[in-house]
Amino acid sequence: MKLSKEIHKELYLKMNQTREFEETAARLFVEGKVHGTAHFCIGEEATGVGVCSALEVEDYILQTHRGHNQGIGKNMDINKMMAEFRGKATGYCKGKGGCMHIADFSVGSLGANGVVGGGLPIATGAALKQKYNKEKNITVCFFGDGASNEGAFHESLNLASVWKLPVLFVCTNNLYGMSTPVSKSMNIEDISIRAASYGIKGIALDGNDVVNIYEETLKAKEYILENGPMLMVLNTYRWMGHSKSDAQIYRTKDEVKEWKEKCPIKQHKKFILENKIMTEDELVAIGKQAVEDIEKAVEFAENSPEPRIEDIFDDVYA
Amino acid sequence: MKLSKEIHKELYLKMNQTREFEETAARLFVEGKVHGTAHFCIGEEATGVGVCSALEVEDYILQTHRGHNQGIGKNMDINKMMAEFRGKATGYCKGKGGCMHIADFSVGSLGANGVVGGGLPIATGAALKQKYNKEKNITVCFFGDGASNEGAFHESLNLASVWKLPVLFVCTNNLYGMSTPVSKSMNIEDISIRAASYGIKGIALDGNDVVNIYEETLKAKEYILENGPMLMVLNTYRWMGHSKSDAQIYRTKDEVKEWKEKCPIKQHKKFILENKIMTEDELVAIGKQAVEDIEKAVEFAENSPEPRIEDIFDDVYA
Amino acid sequence: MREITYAQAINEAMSEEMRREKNLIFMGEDIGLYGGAFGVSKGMFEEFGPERILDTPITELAITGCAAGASMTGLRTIVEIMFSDFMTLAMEQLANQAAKNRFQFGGQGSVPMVLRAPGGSGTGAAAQHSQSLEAWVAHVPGLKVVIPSTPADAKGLLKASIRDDNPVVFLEQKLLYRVKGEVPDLDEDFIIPLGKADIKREGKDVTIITYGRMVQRCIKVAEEFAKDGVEIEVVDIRTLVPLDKETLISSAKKTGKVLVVHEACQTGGFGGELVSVVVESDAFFYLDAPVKRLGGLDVPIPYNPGLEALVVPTEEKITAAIKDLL
Amino acid sequence: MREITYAQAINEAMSEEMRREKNLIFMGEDIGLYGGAFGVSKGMFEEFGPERILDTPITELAITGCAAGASMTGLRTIVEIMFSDFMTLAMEQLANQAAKNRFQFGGQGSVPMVLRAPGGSGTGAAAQHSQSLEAWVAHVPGLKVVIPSTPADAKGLLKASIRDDNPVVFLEQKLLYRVKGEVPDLDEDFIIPLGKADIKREGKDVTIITYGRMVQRCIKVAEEFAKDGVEIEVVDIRTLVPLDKETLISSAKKTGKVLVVHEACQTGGFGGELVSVVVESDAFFYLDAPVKRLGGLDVPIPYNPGLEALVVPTEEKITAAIKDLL
Ligand SMILES: Cc1ncc(C[n+]2csc(CCOP(=O)(O)OP(=O)(O)O)c2C)c(N)n1
Ligand SMILES: Cc1ncc(C[n+]2csc(CCOP(=O)(O)OP(=O)(O)O)c2C)c(N)n1
Ligand SMILES: [Mg+2]
Ligand SMILES: [Mg+2]
Repeated sequence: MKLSKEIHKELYLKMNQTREFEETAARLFVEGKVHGTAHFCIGEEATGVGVCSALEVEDYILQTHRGHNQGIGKNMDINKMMAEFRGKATGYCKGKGGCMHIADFSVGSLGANGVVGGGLPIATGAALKQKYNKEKNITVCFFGDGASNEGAFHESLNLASVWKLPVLFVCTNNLYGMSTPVSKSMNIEDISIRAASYGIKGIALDGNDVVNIYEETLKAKEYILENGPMLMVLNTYRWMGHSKSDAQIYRTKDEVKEWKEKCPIKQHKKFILENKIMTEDELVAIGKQAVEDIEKAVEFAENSPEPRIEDIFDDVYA
Repeated sequence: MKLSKEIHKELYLKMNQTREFEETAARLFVEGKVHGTAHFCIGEEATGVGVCSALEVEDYILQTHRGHNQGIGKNMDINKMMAEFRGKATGYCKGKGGCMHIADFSVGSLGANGVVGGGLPIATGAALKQKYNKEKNITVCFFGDGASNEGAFHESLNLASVWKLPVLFVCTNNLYGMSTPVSKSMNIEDISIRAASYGIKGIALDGNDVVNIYEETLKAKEYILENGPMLMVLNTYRWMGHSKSDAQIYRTKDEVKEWKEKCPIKQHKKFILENKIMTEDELVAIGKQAVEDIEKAVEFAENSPEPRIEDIFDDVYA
Repeated sequence: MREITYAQAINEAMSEEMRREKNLIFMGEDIGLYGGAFGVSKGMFEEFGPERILDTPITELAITGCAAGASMTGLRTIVEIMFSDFMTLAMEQLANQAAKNRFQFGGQGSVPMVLRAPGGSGTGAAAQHSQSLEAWVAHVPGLKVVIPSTPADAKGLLKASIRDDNPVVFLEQKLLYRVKGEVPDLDEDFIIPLGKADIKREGKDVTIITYGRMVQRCIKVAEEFAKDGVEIEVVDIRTLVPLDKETLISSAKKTGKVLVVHEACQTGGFGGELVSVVVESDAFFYLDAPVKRLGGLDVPIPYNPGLEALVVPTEEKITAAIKDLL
Repeated sequence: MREITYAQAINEAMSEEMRREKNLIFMGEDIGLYGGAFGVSKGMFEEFGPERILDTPITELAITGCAAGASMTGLRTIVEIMFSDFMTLAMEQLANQAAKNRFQFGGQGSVPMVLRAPGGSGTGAAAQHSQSLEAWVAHVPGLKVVIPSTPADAKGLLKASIRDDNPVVFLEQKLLYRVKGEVPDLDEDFIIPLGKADIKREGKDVTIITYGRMVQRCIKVAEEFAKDGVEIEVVDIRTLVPLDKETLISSAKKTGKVLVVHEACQTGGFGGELVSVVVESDAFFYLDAPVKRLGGLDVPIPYNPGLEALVVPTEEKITAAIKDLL
């Protein structure tokens, strides 16, 4: 498979937007402009961006609490994302959800989830609807290594398998669930072997190789529409702490440094240059665009109104 | 391994007691002496009897809703079992639990469970206590094929594995969860492969071969005390309906007939006679004893008082 | 009018709605060929086939979330939880996801699903198969909660629940499944809107506010009192959320004496809400006796049939409570 | 007396009990080296080691059941659920198993476990991390339920909970973790028995019955009213189950005016129970105004800090409610 220049551009831009979005978000915390918490995916950009860019609007995704890459990958509006992060009325959820609940049904995102593993059962339902309507689309469910120990993982993969539902289960294994290393939360090394319990296919990929993730997602979609669900494990690493407040005493600086060398953006850049897909200048321009996009989003959010308490009962019931 | 005559006697007696107990219980329903429901394990006697007879008092078991074989296997008092089934004050649970909640802490039964998969998490806790106290005993958790699709299965096996807890997970695969055949509730044929998801050992055995089950349990206990948890799948079949009221339209009479031929009691008898461990007469005598034991239990229960409403608040709190 | 059972009424409601709405599906454990643990869905698999009547593995969390996901994306779903006690396994998807999704996503999407589950004691199934957990779900904004007491209510309210665009928890009463009652003819599109209490018996001396299987019991007691000239009004709230406060309050004002009855354990039960609604309102000034609650004893449901019958409000206890009020 | 935070008080209670009882263990997600999501268990891993302080996978159902199983067989356990919202995943083991085992087994064994979980809003964590679910657990016979409002109460009540032979749900208040208060010296074996309400402020004109983080807020309002000569009594129930009815009732009799305040959504909240306890008693005859409830709005907790602050009882709303009563 050889990806077009357009695709590379898209992937590179989205990864840069994601990183810029999060670095900016982190700064906004420091500036005291946001309350609550956030979970950053810096270092993991290739996972959500690679998978979601390979999807169509009609494919659904279920995002995690660490899902800015997933949302940007699925073409969510960055202004509305930032506004939601700031709790503004113009945000995706009118300021009611915050960054743990960002969703955009219009691009196929059925929402980020604050509950570890919370999206898994929902994904089976979205896929059931696709199957019921004989759509040629799939549902992609993101979740972490930690989530794969929840009962919801087991029940959802089993149900999807029994009903042959078109779900791609994507486990972003970043080696930790909060402070708990995978080695202490499960007794296996390759999470993809769990697929066997459900009689479905499981694969494990380098989670920092956006090109390969993109390609494998295209293949997975085809496979799934034919054969039913599949488990894709993306091995990656989170550079920042688990959430805003995390002293990270559970891992070494060396480990973090090692993984920073495997930076997915840097890797993609190298690939692009080596294969002469774009020039250094072109890439710099994309990087700049990402920065501008986020600046605009910050401004949009800053100038947006707060939600009003008078509207609080809206949306409790349809 | 060659089992002693005593052991064979015990196994044969307990299987006969179980069958007699249940056939009698079924009759008591017809006679209107019991309200509620019951789940019979006729055809599956070898599972609970084989496993539990290989255990010591200090080994714990968690029983299922279909667990008369497990209780009798663990040397529960048949009088108190029958009295509980009749809801009498002399029953194991003073008539408060009924046959879905029979328990005898004094022989190591931590109780039958009305919730499918409900015993699994509890088993990890009992085993944790054993490990904490450096006991040389294990906890055996019974559950069905259907239960292995519950989140509790996944979470409990994973936890037990991570903590290397001394648990033997025993799945009695009787091919159906209520009306739902295994083929429709999971996409695998051998449930024991699910052990791999937790990095633990899994084995599948003929669930109607009481001798082999007994022997394998002894081995499993040794293995577990050394290496941590293990999954043992016992493939068997339930002859009766799921519970009292079941028209059994989901399976064929031929299938039932086929399995009746594999009757665990008949098989054991054949083994005993072929290996000249006991004579036909001896076996008949054991069968008679089983009948008498149950008759006595019926009488005991019949003559026992009902619990009094005045005592209802006892046991809500310790 | 023809008489059918409560179970049949539920079956009819589901079947009729499935006929008119092709996007409606129904899932649960053993609901297909087997017809459901209580036989409620008998015949539906044959009529609607395996694509719309989905037998599931034993996996309450997943099927509840599956229903929510399908409903969020365009289907309408009914999910049956075999005993309401097993909602305990599904509360995450029900309370955190189905109930909150619309709000937390700022109004994007809705979750038109009905979670049906039978509750209550009296079948000898003991502590883990006999609970009445309506108070839990009534405390979760985003959910609606219905408990019908007659076949007609079951049918009309279930049809309304299925057409509702929100997640509705529809709690059936095991002991009513075989009870018969008058239900409008099949060709009528018989709907009872959610949020309307029903005065099942008019009276002027005392108000009983109740729901579910206690309704008939209260009516029976009321009829006994009527012989002595005491006219008890029996108000069946039918839907706990939304609650028809007006009807409760105006009945309380009329009679000045209120007894709240439910099967669920009294402490923390929905009775507290009902009492509060009355005493917080101006009905307070019309009350000439303390409002009384009569709930189940605060114990798990025991197996023994004699005990089991006595831990919930009996006719005797209801009678005594009314006498206290008079 | 020395002052420590609510979080430290909880840490001290656990640590002291672990020192005196070798059979006590503590498990939860990230409670070890990390010290817990809210830092409550900082230092405990270092002191008690990995055999007694058990970091678990993310698996709420299993760890709740694991604690129950260990407690049934001879250990005593504390299990931390990182946010009380995730009790939704554990309700089966908590309500069907831990709460009912003793009863359904006819008194065999007991389940001395404490499930600790922080509840409440105010941290900007939105709908799935901010609930107040005490009403659910208070409705389950077999469980005890505690919600402390001060560091001293947290310490004394947690020690009592750990020594209790029953499953106790100990609901902490996120927003109180960093709040300081006086707590008796370390060498005192400071225990507050479960089931005793505490009059946090005496008064004769109005009674506020409340608990958790609303206690301080109510006291503040009371102090404002005191400036105008209105003396409000603030009763902190502290334990929902068992409930100290006597103290509530006698305060209501004394003042004749009652306001119930809690953060949880009003509908179906524990406030209904509190109102009922008062109006069912002879305090009814002493009331000169309808009992009022002030709970949270019936909405999921919104993310925006402005909205979030306004969906729970504010000082303004409490003040207005008191004025209504006067
Ligand atoms: C059911 C549940 N339990 C615990 C938490 C608290 N929590 C939030 S994120 C997290 C770690 C999740 O680990 P993983 O699934 O690997 O995702 P990651 O954060 O590494 O992306 C935890 C424990 C939660 N949100 N939901
Ligand atoms: C959580 C839960 N869901 C559903 C039920 C109803 N139920 C009781 S037994 C049973 C079938 C269980 O199947 P399996 O685990 O294979 O055990 P078996 O009955 O075949 O011995 C079902 C669905 C239940 N008791 N608990
Ligand atoms: Mg992770
Ligand atoms: Mg089975």
